[in-house]
Amino acid sequence: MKLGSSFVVPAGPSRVFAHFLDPRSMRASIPGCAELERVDGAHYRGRLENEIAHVRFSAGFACEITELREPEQVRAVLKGEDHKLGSSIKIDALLAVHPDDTADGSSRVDYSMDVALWGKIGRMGESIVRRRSQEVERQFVTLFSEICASGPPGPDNPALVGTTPAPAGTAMPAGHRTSWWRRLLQRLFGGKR
Amino acid sequence: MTIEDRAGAGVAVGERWARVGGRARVRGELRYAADQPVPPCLDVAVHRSTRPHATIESVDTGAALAREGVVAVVTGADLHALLGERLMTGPAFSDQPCLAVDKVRYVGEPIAAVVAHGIDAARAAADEITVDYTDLLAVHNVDAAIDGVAFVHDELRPSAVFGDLKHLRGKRGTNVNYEFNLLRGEPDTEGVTTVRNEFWSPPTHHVPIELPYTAAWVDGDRIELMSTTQTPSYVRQSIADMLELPLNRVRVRSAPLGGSFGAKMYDRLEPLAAALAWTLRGAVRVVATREEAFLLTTRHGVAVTSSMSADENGSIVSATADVRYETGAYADVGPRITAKSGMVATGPYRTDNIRVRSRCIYTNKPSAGPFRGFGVPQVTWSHESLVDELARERGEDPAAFRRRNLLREGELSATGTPMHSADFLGCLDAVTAAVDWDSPLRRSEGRLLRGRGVAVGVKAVLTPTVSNAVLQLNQDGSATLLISTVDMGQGSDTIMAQIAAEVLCLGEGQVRVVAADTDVTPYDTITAGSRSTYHTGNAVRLAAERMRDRLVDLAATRFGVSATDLKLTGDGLVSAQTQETVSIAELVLGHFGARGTTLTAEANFTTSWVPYDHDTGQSPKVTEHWFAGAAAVQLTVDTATGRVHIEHLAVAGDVGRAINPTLVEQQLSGAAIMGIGHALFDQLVFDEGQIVNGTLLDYQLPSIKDMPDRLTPIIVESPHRTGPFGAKGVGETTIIPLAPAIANAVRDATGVRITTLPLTAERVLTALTEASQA
Amino acid sequence: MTRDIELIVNGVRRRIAVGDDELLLDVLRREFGTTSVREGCGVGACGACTVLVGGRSVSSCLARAIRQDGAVITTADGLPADDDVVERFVEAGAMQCGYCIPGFVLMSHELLAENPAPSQADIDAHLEGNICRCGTYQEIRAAIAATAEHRAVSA
Amino acid sequence: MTAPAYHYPDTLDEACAVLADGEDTMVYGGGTAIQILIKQGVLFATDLVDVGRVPGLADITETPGGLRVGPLVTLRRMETDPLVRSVVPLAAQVYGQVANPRVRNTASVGGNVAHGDYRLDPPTALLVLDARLELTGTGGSRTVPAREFFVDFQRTALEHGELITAIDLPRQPESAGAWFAKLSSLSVNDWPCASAAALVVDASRQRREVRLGLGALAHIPLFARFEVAATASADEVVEQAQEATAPLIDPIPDIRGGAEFKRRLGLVAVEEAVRGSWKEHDDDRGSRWSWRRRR
Repeated sequence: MKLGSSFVVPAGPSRVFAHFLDPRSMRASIPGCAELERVDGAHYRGRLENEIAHVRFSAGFACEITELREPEQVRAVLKGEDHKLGSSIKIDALLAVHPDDTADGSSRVDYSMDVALWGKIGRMGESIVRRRSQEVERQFVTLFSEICASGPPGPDNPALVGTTPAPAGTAMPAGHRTSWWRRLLQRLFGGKR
Repeated sequence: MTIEDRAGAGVAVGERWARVGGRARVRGELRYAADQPVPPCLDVAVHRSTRPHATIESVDTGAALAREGVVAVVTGADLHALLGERLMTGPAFSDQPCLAVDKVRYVGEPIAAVVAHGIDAARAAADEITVDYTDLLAVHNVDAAIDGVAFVHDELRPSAVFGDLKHLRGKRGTNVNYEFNLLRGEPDTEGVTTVRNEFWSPPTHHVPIELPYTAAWVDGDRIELMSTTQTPSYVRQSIADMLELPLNRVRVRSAPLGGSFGAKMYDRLEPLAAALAWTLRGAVRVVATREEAFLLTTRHGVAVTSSMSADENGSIVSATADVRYETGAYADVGPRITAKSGMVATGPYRTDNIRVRSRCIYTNKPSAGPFRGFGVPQVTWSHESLVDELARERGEDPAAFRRRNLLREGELSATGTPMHSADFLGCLDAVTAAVDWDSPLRRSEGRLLRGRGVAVGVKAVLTPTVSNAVLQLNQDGSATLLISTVDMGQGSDTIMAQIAAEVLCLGEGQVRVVAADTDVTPYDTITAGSRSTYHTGNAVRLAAERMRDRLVDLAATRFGVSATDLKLTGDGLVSAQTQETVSIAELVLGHFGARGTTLTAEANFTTSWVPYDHDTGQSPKVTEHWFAGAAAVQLTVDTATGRVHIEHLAVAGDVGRAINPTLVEQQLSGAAIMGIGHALFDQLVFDEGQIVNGTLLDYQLPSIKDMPDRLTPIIVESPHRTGPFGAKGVGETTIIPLAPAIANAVRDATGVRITTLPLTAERVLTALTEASQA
Repeated sequence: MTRDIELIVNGVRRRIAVGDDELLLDVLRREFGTTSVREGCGVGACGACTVLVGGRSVSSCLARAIRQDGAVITTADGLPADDDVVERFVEAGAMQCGYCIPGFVLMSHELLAENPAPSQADIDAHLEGNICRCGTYQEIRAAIAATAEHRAVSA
Repeated sequence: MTAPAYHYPDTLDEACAVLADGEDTMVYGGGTAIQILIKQGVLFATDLVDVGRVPGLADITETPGGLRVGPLVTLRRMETDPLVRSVVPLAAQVYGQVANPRVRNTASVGGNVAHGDYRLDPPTALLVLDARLELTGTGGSRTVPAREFFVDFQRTALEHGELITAIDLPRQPESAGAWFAKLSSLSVNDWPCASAAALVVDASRQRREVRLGLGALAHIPLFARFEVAATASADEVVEQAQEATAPLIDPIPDIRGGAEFKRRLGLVAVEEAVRGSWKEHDDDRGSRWSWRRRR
């Protein structure tokens, strides 16, 4: 399954690029990324949690940066396995940032992902998985833009203050779990709703 | 000897006898394998790979073993330690372990088996197994496989079954496990009109509604299996090899199958069940769920790059085909399919200049194996689309063009083997007449466009093979037939009974066929490839003839006349000289002086071939006989939705002689309906090696609503000189030309040529849009 | 957890213990030996596990046994020896491998009970969820039409 | 994976209490969808609350405004019950199109909508008929219009601890024209690739309201309505209907087709539904059984 798009963030390319490599920024941007830490220069590890329809997916993963073209492009391969669900995931992701021509001080982020899901979760229905992926994409764009806009990586970035890992998605019957939209709004605006 | 001379005196052949066990089938009282009594069994669940291609670093079975009800957890490494390389099975290549040993080669490959009390306990424990992998680059399609981006197997491992594959042993650095080449004349010759294209048939699944099942248990020093298999004789040999047992210590039984279509043959669940039962010295039962059944075997996805050229007279002067069979992670019988289909990849046409290259290619997907048609429908998709386009390029009627170029009796096929009992013209004429081919057509009606299409198909029967029959005539005049042919809905129990009854002048219901049991029924190569009527049928005929001769001898002694004076009739044996008659019952009673006695006769029927030349594929006898069929269709295409609706489908097969016309018509119709699915919507969809539509909620099968408005099966009979009463098989004949007949009709209706199957509404609508924009 | 329920299967009333999550399919095969009820897909899409519960067709592979307390269940192997639908199926040769046919027989009973003179479209609409992989659909249609005709004549 | 606890309460209060108590509770109605997820080994629920014994949930009653349908009423009963056929013929028609008769015998009206599947047929009818759903929890009941019930992908207005206790279906006006178009893209009996229900009702003496409910064409069932002159031609109404629905259509690509194909098919479904309902309003005024004849 291929996903990809581009979006504009209100921050310069160098700051955006710094966020790409910062585990704290990425953890806060990737929906369902419950843990993320850097092991060494090119390796990260963490945990992805997600709910697709009635199914909960929780996968420990390892991520390797396979290509780094500072300060514009990073390619990473993420591999994770949910033993309980008998499923694994592989994401080959390319993130690139370029100065945006339309507005000063902003950048355009291009991303493309090749997502493979294997095992029980991979056969539960392509449309369901695709739809969930679309949601994850949209959330990522919103969250990452917000974080880039709020400042450089690090504990002082207001968008990163108080971020706690939370599983993405919703369960059925719906509603008993705070919707991702609400959680997103809470995260962005400090629980104003 | 003419066919008439050898015809029996009876009134069985050609009769529409009721299918054996018909009422029991309707009421659900027929016992399939899973309904057969077996010793109390432990249940087996497997833990499956979540990677398409990876090295297995370690398997943690601790948590699974600790669960209640679990008796054992067995890994591929455990079995390899016990059985060594004998763990590797497969009909063409010994490349497949029943549990992955050092690496996994497709998503869903079994890695470890849990043996437990109850299937729920087994499944729950299988979920607890964890595997540590190191990923390898995966090969997801034939092009990547040919490029060799990664190798699915380190080296090729041909099995002992086919001697001609020996030279491939140990070959490294390739995903191509077999290549068949055919060369005739100067294939680069071009006429005045040439067409070429790329064709794709996707992988599909057989989906017999009965799920695969194997029970295996140890009885003293023997192992016994009850299994859903079309190939009990093969399985016995395979298990004997794996466990290093003499054949008489392996017993394999089958039962009537709830459909198969090629899904239940060679090594499926049997090696795992047998290995577990043998190593645990117990009884186990392995049942595949529907989702697991999708992983056991598939039909090959096939890419064909092909061309065809005609001269100014409209004769086909050359044809070429480059065929790539995607065989998945394990070769199974792929190399045989590659060769057998390669032989006919350019069609049943009189062509002097031919080149075919047909390759069998490993990828990281579930293994592909035999499927009704044995790879031929996929190449027919190419040649019947091409020949249609060639006719249209010439501005000629596609049926007339085929008619002129089709091979006649005695002419040489592409392989150099002459045609016999393959009445392509008869089939073509029958189907075109059925759909009123030449009548005017209302081509446009609202959103609908209407068109007609036709296609023919050719296939060679599996050769060489071996069949045996043992016929036991009971003193009361009833007969018991011992053969290893498996009735899976094709009706072999009925057909074989009719053949024996014809010779012995017995009536309906008087010959009973015993279900395959390797302790009892004699060797038979396989029940597959439409071979049983001809091959096993001939063994049955010969056994019955021997029995008849025996009866004649007994009667001659009884009446004191010469054997030539006697004739077997429905009333018994009649002496022309003395006008005396004795019934079979009296005769046998008189001979043995006891009731309930039996006379036994047996026969073997073995076919032979001349192996094809390695470089040219030529052979004076590459096959025992040919199958010929045709399909014609009238359909509409909805230009708003892209949906194809079939108004009339006519299919014909040259069956030599229909032993039972009702059963033959059902095979012709049934194969056609399956073919409709392949033409319009039936396919396995993969994403990075993962099947994404592997349940019947998503996988598409023809339902009653997909039936054509009219379906006409037509029997064509051009008797085979050595067939039993002239008969040949029929199971695959009409699936072969089905998809191209439909695509040719879509072409006729819309002007658009689609070369990728299936012709889904989306594919048709997209093609229509592109054509209108172009 | 196990509970006791009562089932009346093909006229035989029995009290049996079933687990909470046990399927009617498994209970029928185990407790009542109804070989005509078979798993084909496990998701209600093929019809091989069809039974009639109170005259209505049900996919026994999706039905929890515990919910059927007191149910009157008919399976194809429990139909009367002279069942007319069975007769017409046999006469029409409406069977090949036969694995799916019991499901079609029960669906036909349900259809004809509701609609004594079904058109071909009615037949198709009622049977669309039953798969015969051998492709015996023409014969099945003929068998149902013949049953309807016979019933009309003898009524 | 541990099997969820199975509860079999005898009263509605008891059911609500169990639903509210558990961490991941699900109502077990007809059970078809839940059993499939269990079979695939992907259902995560701590508790299943089977409401089969709760009295009163399987009734259909005529009300002054139309029908009140209990959540455990089967889809098959909606298709065949004479009351449903006479009061809301469109609903009867649409319920009769779901899956196959066997599934319809088991699947329930409540579970069908609670599942929130974007492809299901019945929501298209519920939307155009302006159905209302009664949702009940430990704190009491509330009513949510069907048009607000489908919140997001497989997510509905149901809150934790709530279950559907009734669906109120307003009477379909005698003069209304109704039509349901269902298009599959693979085998004929496959899931819909695009579906549309249309209801044409009199808005005033000179104007009519066209209501459209769409299935399988976005992550949730879609609803649109507009008014047209009673004298408009069918072509004009089709054009307006397609203009009204095109911006809403946002299909999920899958094995049944890409987004572009589904969009096109969706507009065909809209056209068929609009033509059918417009014509029925003109021709077949008051003929409640007309859809039967068309089958």
